[in-house]
Amino acid sequence: MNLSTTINGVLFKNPVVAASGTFGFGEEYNELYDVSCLGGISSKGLTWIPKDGNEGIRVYETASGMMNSVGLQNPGVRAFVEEGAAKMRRFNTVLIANMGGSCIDDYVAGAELLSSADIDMLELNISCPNVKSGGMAFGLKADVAHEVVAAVRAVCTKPLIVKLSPNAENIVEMALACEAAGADSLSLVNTFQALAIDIHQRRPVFRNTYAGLSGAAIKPIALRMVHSVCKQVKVPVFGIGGITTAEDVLEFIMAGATAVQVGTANFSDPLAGQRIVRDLEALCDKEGISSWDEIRGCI
Amino acid sequence: MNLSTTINGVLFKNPVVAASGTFGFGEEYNELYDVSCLGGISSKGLTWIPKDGNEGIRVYETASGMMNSVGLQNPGVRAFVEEGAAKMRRFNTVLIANMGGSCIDDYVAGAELLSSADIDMLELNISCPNVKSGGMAFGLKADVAHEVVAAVRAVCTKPLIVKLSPNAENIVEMALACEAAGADSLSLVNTFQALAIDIHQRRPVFRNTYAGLSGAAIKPIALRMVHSVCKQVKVPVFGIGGITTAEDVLEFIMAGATAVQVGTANFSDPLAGQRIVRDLEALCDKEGISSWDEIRGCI
Amino acid sequence: MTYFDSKVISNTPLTDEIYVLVAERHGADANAGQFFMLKAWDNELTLMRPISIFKAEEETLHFMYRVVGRGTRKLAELKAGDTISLLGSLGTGYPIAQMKGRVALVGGGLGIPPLCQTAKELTAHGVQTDVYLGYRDVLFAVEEFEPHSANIFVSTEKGDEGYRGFITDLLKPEQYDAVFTCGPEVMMRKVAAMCAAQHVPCWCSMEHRMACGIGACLGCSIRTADGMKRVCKDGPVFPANILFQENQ
Amino acid sequence: MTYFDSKVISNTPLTDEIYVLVAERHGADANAGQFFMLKAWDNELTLMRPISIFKAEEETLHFMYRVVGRGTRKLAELKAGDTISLLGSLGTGYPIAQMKGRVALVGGGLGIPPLCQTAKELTAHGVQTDVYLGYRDVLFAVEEFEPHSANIFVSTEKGDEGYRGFITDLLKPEQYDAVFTCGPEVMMRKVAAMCAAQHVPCWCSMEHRMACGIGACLGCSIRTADGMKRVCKDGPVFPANILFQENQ
Ligand SMILES: Cc1cc2nc3c(=O)[nH]c(=O)nc-3n(C[C@H](O)[C@H](O)[C@H](O)COP(=O)(O)OP(=O)(O)OC[C@H]3O[C@@H](n4cnc5c(N)ncnc54)[C@H](O)[C@@H]3O)c2cc1C
Ligand SMILES: Cc1cc2nc3c(=O)[nH]c(=O)nc-3n(C[C@H](O)[C@H](O)[C@H](O)COP(=O)(O)OP(=O)(O)OC[C@H]3O[C@@H](n4cnc5c(N)ncnc54)[C@H](O)[C@@H]3O)c2cc1C
Ligand SMILES: Cc1cc2nc3c(=O)[nH]c(=O)nc-3n(C[C@H](O)[C@H](O)[C@H](O)COP(=O)(O)O)c2cc1C
Ligand SMILES: Cc1cc2nc3c(=O)[nH]c(=O)nc-3n(C[C@H](O)[C@H](O)[C@H](O)COP(=O)(O)O)c2cc1C
Ligand code: FES
Ligand code: FES
Repeated sequence: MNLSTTINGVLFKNPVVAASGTFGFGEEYNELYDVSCLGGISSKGLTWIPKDGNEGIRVYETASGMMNSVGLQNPGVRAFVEEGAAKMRRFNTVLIANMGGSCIDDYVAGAELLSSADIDMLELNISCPNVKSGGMAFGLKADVAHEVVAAVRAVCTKPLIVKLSPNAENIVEMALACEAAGADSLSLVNTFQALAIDIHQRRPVFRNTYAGLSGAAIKPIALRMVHSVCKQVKVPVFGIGGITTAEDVLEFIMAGATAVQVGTANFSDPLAGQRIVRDLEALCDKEGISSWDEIRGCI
Repeated sequence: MNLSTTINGVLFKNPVVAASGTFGFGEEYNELYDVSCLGGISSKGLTWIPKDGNEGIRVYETASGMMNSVGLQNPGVRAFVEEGAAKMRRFNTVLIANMGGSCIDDYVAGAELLSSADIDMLELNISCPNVKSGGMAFGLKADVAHEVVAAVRAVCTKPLIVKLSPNAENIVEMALACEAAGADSLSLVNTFQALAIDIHQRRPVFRNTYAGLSGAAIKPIALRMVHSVCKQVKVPVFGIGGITTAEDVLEFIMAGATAVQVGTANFSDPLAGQRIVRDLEALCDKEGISSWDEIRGCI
Repeated sequence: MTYFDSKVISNTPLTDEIYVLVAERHGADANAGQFFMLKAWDNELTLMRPISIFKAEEETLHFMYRVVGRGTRKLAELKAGDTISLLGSLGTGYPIAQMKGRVALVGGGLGIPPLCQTAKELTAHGVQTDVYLGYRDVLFAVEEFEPHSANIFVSTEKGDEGYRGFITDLLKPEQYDAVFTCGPEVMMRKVAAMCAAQHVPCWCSMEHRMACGIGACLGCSIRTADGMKRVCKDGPVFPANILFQENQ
Repeated sequence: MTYFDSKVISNTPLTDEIYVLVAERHGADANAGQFFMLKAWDNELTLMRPISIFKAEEETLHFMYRVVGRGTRKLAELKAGDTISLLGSLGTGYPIAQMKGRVALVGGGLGIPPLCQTAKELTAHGVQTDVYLGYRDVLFAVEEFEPHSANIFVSTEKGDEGYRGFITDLLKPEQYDAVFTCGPEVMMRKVAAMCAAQHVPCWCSMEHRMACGIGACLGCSIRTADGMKRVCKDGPVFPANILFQENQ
């Protein structure tokens, strides 16, 4: 079967995209396998102002998952546009620039600059704390999300993916608000806010107390969220959360996703991206699937 | 160290309680070990009208967790009051009657009858779908929860625990609303709404499409929710979610819980309750903890 | 019922995917048609796995299982000397004590192993036991029935060995005082219907996903004519007349 | 850097909790101070575990590790013939090529094993190598250094063997052209401070929790005088003068 799929006019050779923050800008994993075999790569999250990220422990293993508090360490949008994008372009795959931010002005400035860059899509990560409204994340309340998405939409000339947080108060309302504000597609989920405690030290493992949970542990919840969002929105959806195997990819597509992103699995198996793409082809044959349309959203 | 703890005037010999729905009424596990070693037992969820529960697959394994859709199969409050409670009373431990419902009248009727029974506490599970408001669970919106808790409070003469759903739009607001409505204590979390798909059959594994995720996979999220709730409420909290070891118990207590409940771990290790109690004693010694007050909510 | 760590004595492949695991019994109960929950991992899997008693010897328990997923794959990796956790014996088995005369055992696929212990107990109880074993293609365990059976009938779907077709084609329920069956639900439904037509009592062994295995979680409940029943505790063996609506 | 399945050749306990794992090399690169990510499970654990190169032989890689948690406990269960997945070699090791004259290696605890390969490469490069090994109580691996060291100094905290006290008590940085250190951070800080005082260049090998191990996730970044650095890629070995603020 032809694994390709089109989202917002962009052709993906297959629906398997490397998730933001887990794959850098593709360079390191390209030393292990040809990352051009992937459907796409979502870049490390970029912010308008370069960031050093968080102090202390940044990654921590949990049952079938992990927590991270990298804190968006990145060289900034400008450095990416000047250097990073061209390097990523060497890979024959869809380039998605992932962008975070902590105030609307920065999001808008970043989106404007990225619109001029040689990228295929912009993925707006609205899970970050909104410094101007007391650290409450944009990604929790639908009206706040609507505002930032609309502002970015106004300046963004690339197809705009909005990446949703599973911590949103109501994921479906959130999705509808982003769609209404002009998102061309949605991706979900980002990490779940979680806590780990070092009982010997009697303090949180992470400096910021809370950190983001990802990996196979969250898959069943992520799949439910993707399903309920896909039932309500018209825009295409990238399913994300604990995807580790080709079987997982089919689950997300049957739940309504058009493509998926693979994050934590890259750490458990450095060849995960390549393996999932290969297995997917064989699995579709085995399951007698002849086109994505046949199964997308079938449940 | 003395492991005992008091909640709402009820003395628990230790903070380890068997979680509702995973331990029946204690009888079966009592064939494996003396369940009187536990701090308490929360009964299978009772409803005013006896229920047969859901059809089809009811339990399904996931990465470090499981999903269930038992659907509150139970003999009804009346049968419990007439027979079950006396049987449970043979165990020398705190008896908690867990009650679910799908409309306020049933909750109130159940609470009234249970108030007359020989139980120590009533645990109100507000995660069930509210049939009168279109199946939307009482446990999602704080104002709906306030209404049901206040109604039950008015008739309930036992200490009232309100059990929160992690699917609540805002777990802290939910907790505050329940506290304001008269909850004597809170327990959290119940299961996370989740989805699994049988890709061969191209349909959901569960008849009701969604089912509840529990087990070690959810622990980091549950711990975060317990922590943020404990920072805001004054009533004591039972921490629940993926607790498998004595170390996990300490994490929840350091996050602010006064006691904990153990669910899915009973399935992975049928002696889990007994083991955790034993290990907890040794662990507190090892960590130099001399009273629960010393560590409760220390982070 | 006890929960104990047991040493693996052997774990032998019978075919590509079917293994026999022998483990120390430690004095555990074990009756025909009952099962154990098995665990051969720490935290890798959440739930224990239900496997029927294939044979209960003085000092050992024998389990025959097919590798179908992660849990049974882990079981297949066990070596002599390894430790396995066993919870059991569990559930309600076949009603051996109330049997007399002639009983037919009808097994299909991995429904066959539990009938071995059943044949043994029936024979010991003085009941003449005929065994009907339906296979897809490769036979297994037939010789295990020889000491405990008056007659053994075998079928394969394409006739590779024994009768070609379904084992139910060979069964004449009217020749028996009772029929015990274990195997795929379609087969058991067929057997139950044939027995019902001849007014021969029939017992079936049901499968359902399980969490606790001891009757506490209601994860394995099924609807019967006699109300909701727990496969792990009230079953896995049930009288056919409460099971399949078409025969009620 | 490659990711490959390798056969375990041996896995031998040296002490109660310290093991040496020998696995096939499959032509992988391996330089002093570099490490591999190891995986000896399917899905049981999420992350691979970073372990330094203890010795790189023609056909084999040797890792020395202490059992401290679930991952290393799984490693300890490996037997000859088992398969392990290896990702490496990873990171930036010690700057062997630019060394000359005399170099001191100062190791503490499980910081000692990587210095073995380092001593070997330095000696092969014609550098005189003195080795300072600090132990808590039980010695291990000392004999491994003999072929590759001019002098070996040993200490234990309570004097069970060798000098009684900290290994840093024995070090005189001014005798060396450079000092390489690996071990607990307090020890490395001390070594770095002593070197800074004598203007002797010093390199330290850092530890940090890792997810990808290859530089992609920024999970192991640390703040240095030279900006944020990835321990897994830019390190684990860094010049001491960018690491510890007190010496900058
Ligand atoms: C009472 C009883 C007795 C059984 N006796 C035998 C036996 O003697 N020999 C044998 O080969 N098999 C037997 N089975 C089936 C056996 O339990 C499953 O094949 C096994 O649990 C599959 O586990 P897995 O991890 O390999 O498969 P997976 O599909 O990965 O298992 C995932 C989950 O589904 C459950 N599951 C999957 N298939 C079944 C099934 N058919 N029945 C119940 N739960 C299932 C597992 O227990 C596990 O919780 C019996 C089942 C029951 C209920
Ligand atoms: C570059 C590098 C080289 C190392 N070389 C060696 C060596 O040669 N021999 C040796 O015994 N140990 C070495 N370590 C430490 C070793 O990685 C940890 O002891 C090991 O990961 C612990 O895993 P666990 O599952 O047993 O412990 P757990 O505490 O259960 O591990 C939980 C998580 O924390 C991480 N973690 C725990 N301790 C450490 C640590 N000290 N450093 C980094 N991550 C940690 C684990 O990798 C895992 O992700 C090295 C660490 C690094 C970063
Ligand atoms: C170490 C790490 C860093 C991440 N950084 C980002 C980021 O910069 N921007 C973003 O949108 N998501 C980020 N994520 C979230 C992932 O892209 C993904 O949404 C999440 O991990 C769930 O998918 P998974 O379970 O497959 O990992 C990060 C995740 C991890 C584990
Ligand atoms: C099989 C099963 C049945 C459950 N039934 C109930 C119930 O009747 N009432 C209730 O309040 N919670 C019920 N729960 C939720 C548990 O009490 C607990 O809140 C949840 O499983 C999280 O804890 P755990 O991760 O330790 O299992 C059930 C959970 C499981 C797994
Ligand atoms: S599996 Fe728990 S009641 Fe049967
Ligand atoms: S561990 Fe991922 S960058 Fe170092």
